[in-house]
Amino acid sequence: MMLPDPAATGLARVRKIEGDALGLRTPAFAPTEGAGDLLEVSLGPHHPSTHGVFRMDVVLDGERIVRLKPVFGYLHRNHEKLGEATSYLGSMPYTDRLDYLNSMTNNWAYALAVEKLAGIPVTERAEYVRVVLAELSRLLNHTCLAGFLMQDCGCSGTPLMYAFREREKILDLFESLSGSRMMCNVQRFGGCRVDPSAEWLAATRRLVDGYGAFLDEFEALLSGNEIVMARTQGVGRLPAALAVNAGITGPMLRASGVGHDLRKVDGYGVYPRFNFRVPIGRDGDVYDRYMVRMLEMRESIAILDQALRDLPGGPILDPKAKQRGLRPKAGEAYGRIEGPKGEIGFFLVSDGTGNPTRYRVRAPSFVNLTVLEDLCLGHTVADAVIILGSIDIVLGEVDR
Amino acid sequence: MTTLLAVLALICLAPAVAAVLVRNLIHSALLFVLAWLGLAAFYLALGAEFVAFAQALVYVGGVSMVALFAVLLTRPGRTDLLPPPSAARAVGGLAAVSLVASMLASSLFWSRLPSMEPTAPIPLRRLGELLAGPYLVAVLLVGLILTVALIGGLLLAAPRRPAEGADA
Amino acid sequence: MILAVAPASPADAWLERAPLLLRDALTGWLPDALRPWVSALLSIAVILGVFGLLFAYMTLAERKLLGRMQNRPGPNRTGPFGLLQPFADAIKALTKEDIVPRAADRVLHFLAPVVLVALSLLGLAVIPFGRNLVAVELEAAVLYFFAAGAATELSIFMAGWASRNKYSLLAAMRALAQLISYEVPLLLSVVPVVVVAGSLSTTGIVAAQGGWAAGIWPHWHALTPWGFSAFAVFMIAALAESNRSPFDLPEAESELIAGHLTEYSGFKYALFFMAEYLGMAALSAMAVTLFLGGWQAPLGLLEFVPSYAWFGVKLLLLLLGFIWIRATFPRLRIDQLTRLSWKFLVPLALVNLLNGGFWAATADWSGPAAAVRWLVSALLVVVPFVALARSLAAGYGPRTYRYAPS
Amino acid sequence: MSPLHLCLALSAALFCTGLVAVLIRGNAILVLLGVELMLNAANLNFLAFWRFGPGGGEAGLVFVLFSIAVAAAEAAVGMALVIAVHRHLRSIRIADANRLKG
Repeated sequence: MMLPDPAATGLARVRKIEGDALGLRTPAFAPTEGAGDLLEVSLGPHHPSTHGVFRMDVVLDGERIVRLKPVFGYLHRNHEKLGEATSYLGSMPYTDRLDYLNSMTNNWAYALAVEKLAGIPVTERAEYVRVVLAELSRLLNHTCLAGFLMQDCGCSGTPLMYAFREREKILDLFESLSGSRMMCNVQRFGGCRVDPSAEWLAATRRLVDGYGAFLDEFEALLSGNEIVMARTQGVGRLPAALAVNAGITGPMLRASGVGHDLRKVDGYGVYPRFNFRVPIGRDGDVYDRYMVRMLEMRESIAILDQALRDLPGGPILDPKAKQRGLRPKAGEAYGRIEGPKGEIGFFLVSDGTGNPTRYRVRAPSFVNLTVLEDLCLGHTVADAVIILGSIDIVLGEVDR
Repeated sequence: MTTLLAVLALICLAPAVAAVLVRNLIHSALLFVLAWLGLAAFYLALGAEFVAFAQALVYVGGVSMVALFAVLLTRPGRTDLLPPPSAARAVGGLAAVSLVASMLASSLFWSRLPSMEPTAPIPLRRLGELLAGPYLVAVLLVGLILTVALIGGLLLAAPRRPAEGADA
Repeated sequence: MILAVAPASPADAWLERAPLLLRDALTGWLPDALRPWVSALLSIAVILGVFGLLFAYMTLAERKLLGRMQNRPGPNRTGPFGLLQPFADAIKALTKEDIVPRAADRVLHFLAPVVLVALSLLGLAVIPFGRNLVAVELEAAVLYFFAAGAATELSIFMAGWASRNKYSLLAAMRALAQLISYEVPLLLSVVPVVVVAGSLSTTGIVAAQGGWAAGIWPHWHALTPWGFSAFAVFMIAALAESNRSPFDLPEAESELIAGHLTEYSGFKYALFFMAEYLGMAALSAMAVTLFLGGWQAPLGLLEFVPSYAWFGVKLLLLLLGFIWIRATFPRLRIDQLTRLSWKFLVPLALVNLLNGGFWAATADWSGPAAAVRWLVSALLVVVPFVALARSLAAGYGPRTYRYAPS
Repeated sequence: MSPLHLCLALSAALFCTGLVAVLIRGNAILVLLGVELMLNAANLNFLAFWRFGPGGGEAGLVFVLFSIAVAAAEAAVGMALVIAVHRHLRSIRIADANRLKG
């Protein structure tokens, strides 16, 4: 089943009508009266800056965008239907492949949903390890995003290479823990599959201690750069009301000035035990989205610091917790966490058999992408590229 | 001298004629550029070094760019140009041909002008002195005209956008 | 016993005269009528050879340096330290299939890179690479240089338009807008040099920068307030003219794929690449000539080093600057690009014109008056710069961030 | 043929080419370029008489410089007009722009 084009479906239209009623939608940019012909350009699916196979059908007046239609589904692979045909444990590795940068958080959200559904308690140590892995994943995601965003701004590789240097370090940690760099498949119902060794924890501690210096270096190069500021400030402004209305979550919502963070709101796992802050932006433009992520990384470092300090001993996984052949009682559950890209949630309905009868993913990349046209209208092609970059999508998650 | 000039004259004339005849608007504009470059070479051969470079700079770097920009901004289609009504074309062509004939004839055959010995080229410094001395008023006037033209061009071509304070 | 006597003037040193001696040795046996032609051909061959090699190794240097600045080694497999990489690239480019889109304007598609390379080479003819080392001595050499360079963006337009690709078309429009915008400050920044040096010929301008104030401060134009300002404007405009980052909008790979280069492959692509580097080298060479004293040594003590070596060192430094800038900055947007030119560089260059006139008029001030002269000139640079920069940067700046109340 | 006569002949030919462009091409941009060509032809005459004419002709050379400058201004204004007309009428054919009222 191909995902229908959002502009043609009720979903997108309802949201837009609501937006209009509130006077929120960006007014369609009026082409200059009597100007030359409009130019239709298909940005993608093989465009270098669409972060995967994604297409934007844009109509240009000169270089200004008059209309923009996102087209996706090139990477669709029946994830949700597969989930309904697979056992609960069997779906775990599939979730790795949603947002393939953040298998750790995908795993956790899925595990959370199943644990809710089946009422499985999680061991203390595993809760802490989950926090460590999720925050490492957040560092990795935001670092990559910043690098890609700067590449989209036209830096010839330097920030991206800096970012990838750090990403490699985190991936090395993931690999030594789980055996895989990106598709980690670490979480189990009630705990984690593997227990981090003392050496692994020491290596993580070293990484965390050094990460602040990397962020300082990166920000010294870019955050105050005149060209970066000129390119990103005031571009792709997302008003808070539209953001809430459209269901935007994650750093993108917080950049618009809404202090909504599931780690605080839901307080899932052991997050209430940690001391951290939630940075919010004011203008909701590309620069705010970039800076909010940079500041979030500093908070992640603080969380990691505390989690590594307080990490308790004990089992990582209760051996009595059932993994294979899990048959939860009939019912439904929705597990959600604050992923690096926003609220990632799994909605599961059980009829008492070994497979869920309904398996639904709430993908932050997909929901955040729905406001793309509103953000881009009236801006130039170059702006559309960085606006898309600042939304932070992974096509594996958008298309599922 | 005459041979060189004749060759250059051909190099200059051929693209100009082609420019008028080709259908494609962009080709036409580019051929005009070629003709102007040929003319610059012709000036160089005449010994007017400064004028030749000025010609190249202004026509190739300025006028042609503006023209091409205008072509792109007013793009009616990828290849422009419906042929004009054939009657008009014929009349125009005939008028032009008769003009060519009469002017060539008058300038060449009935010309009483004797061909003088070429005067020495003016050194650049002398040219500067001329421009800063006797022709200073004219230089200033030309500057004024250029400024006025620039502002006028801006006003004419500026899109009348509904005032919305978008970054321009 | 023969004492080693230092030559009376650096111009007589053997190394200094070596290129001319070589030329005379090669052409001396020819009949007089042929000699100027052969020596002209010879200088063309030398320029082609030197700048061809420079191009080859600039690409390597760029890749190596970018690599080092980005924590990676850069090409290091072909030959020792990757030194043969440019030749491997050349072979690859030559043997690749030349793909022309069916809808393309074949003639223009072919002509664009050829015209571009030819025009990029033309400018080099009037650069004095050393004492008495200039291929063509022209009275209006500076004008010639810019007339020859004016058409480079024209061929980018041709390439973009002929490709029949929408990205290329956008690139063509950007190239035209960029050229129209940056030709003006480029030329305006040169005018004060011409006014002060009182010459349009490149050798004359270099000669005007000879000598040292107080024995240590070279009379280079870049080392005066007005000259520094003009040099800065010239280099920024030169970056834009040669389509280098942060002004590489026509080929912006993150927006327009490769812009006008999208539909080029193989040797034609290599020609574009070559033209970019040749254009960059030509503009840098002109900057050295106009502002950095050309082939003059920075200190009297160092005059034993031949003049062409000094020229080469300065040229390479400027080219390395181009690479460094590329590794550092993001790209501007097209409206910001044109705004930078019209609202910042052009007014700055116009004020600088006045400044240059003032400097030329006060050439005979000495003693305390000289200090006043420097002060006035410096003020004429700093005040407009601050005012213009402020208006240009209005509306954006660093921000402070709040945290959600918990 | 003497150099002077060659110059004059070329000038006449260029002038007529420009005229033909103005007369038979309906496109406003080409019309403007044709006018530029005619200006060039006039310039060529000035230069020819400066070089081969009866003496005292520095003025001819200087006049060409002014002429080139004015031609640049003319091109800028002309193209701006073309763009303005195109905005109004969505056409750059001279035949369509035959009213004073927009």
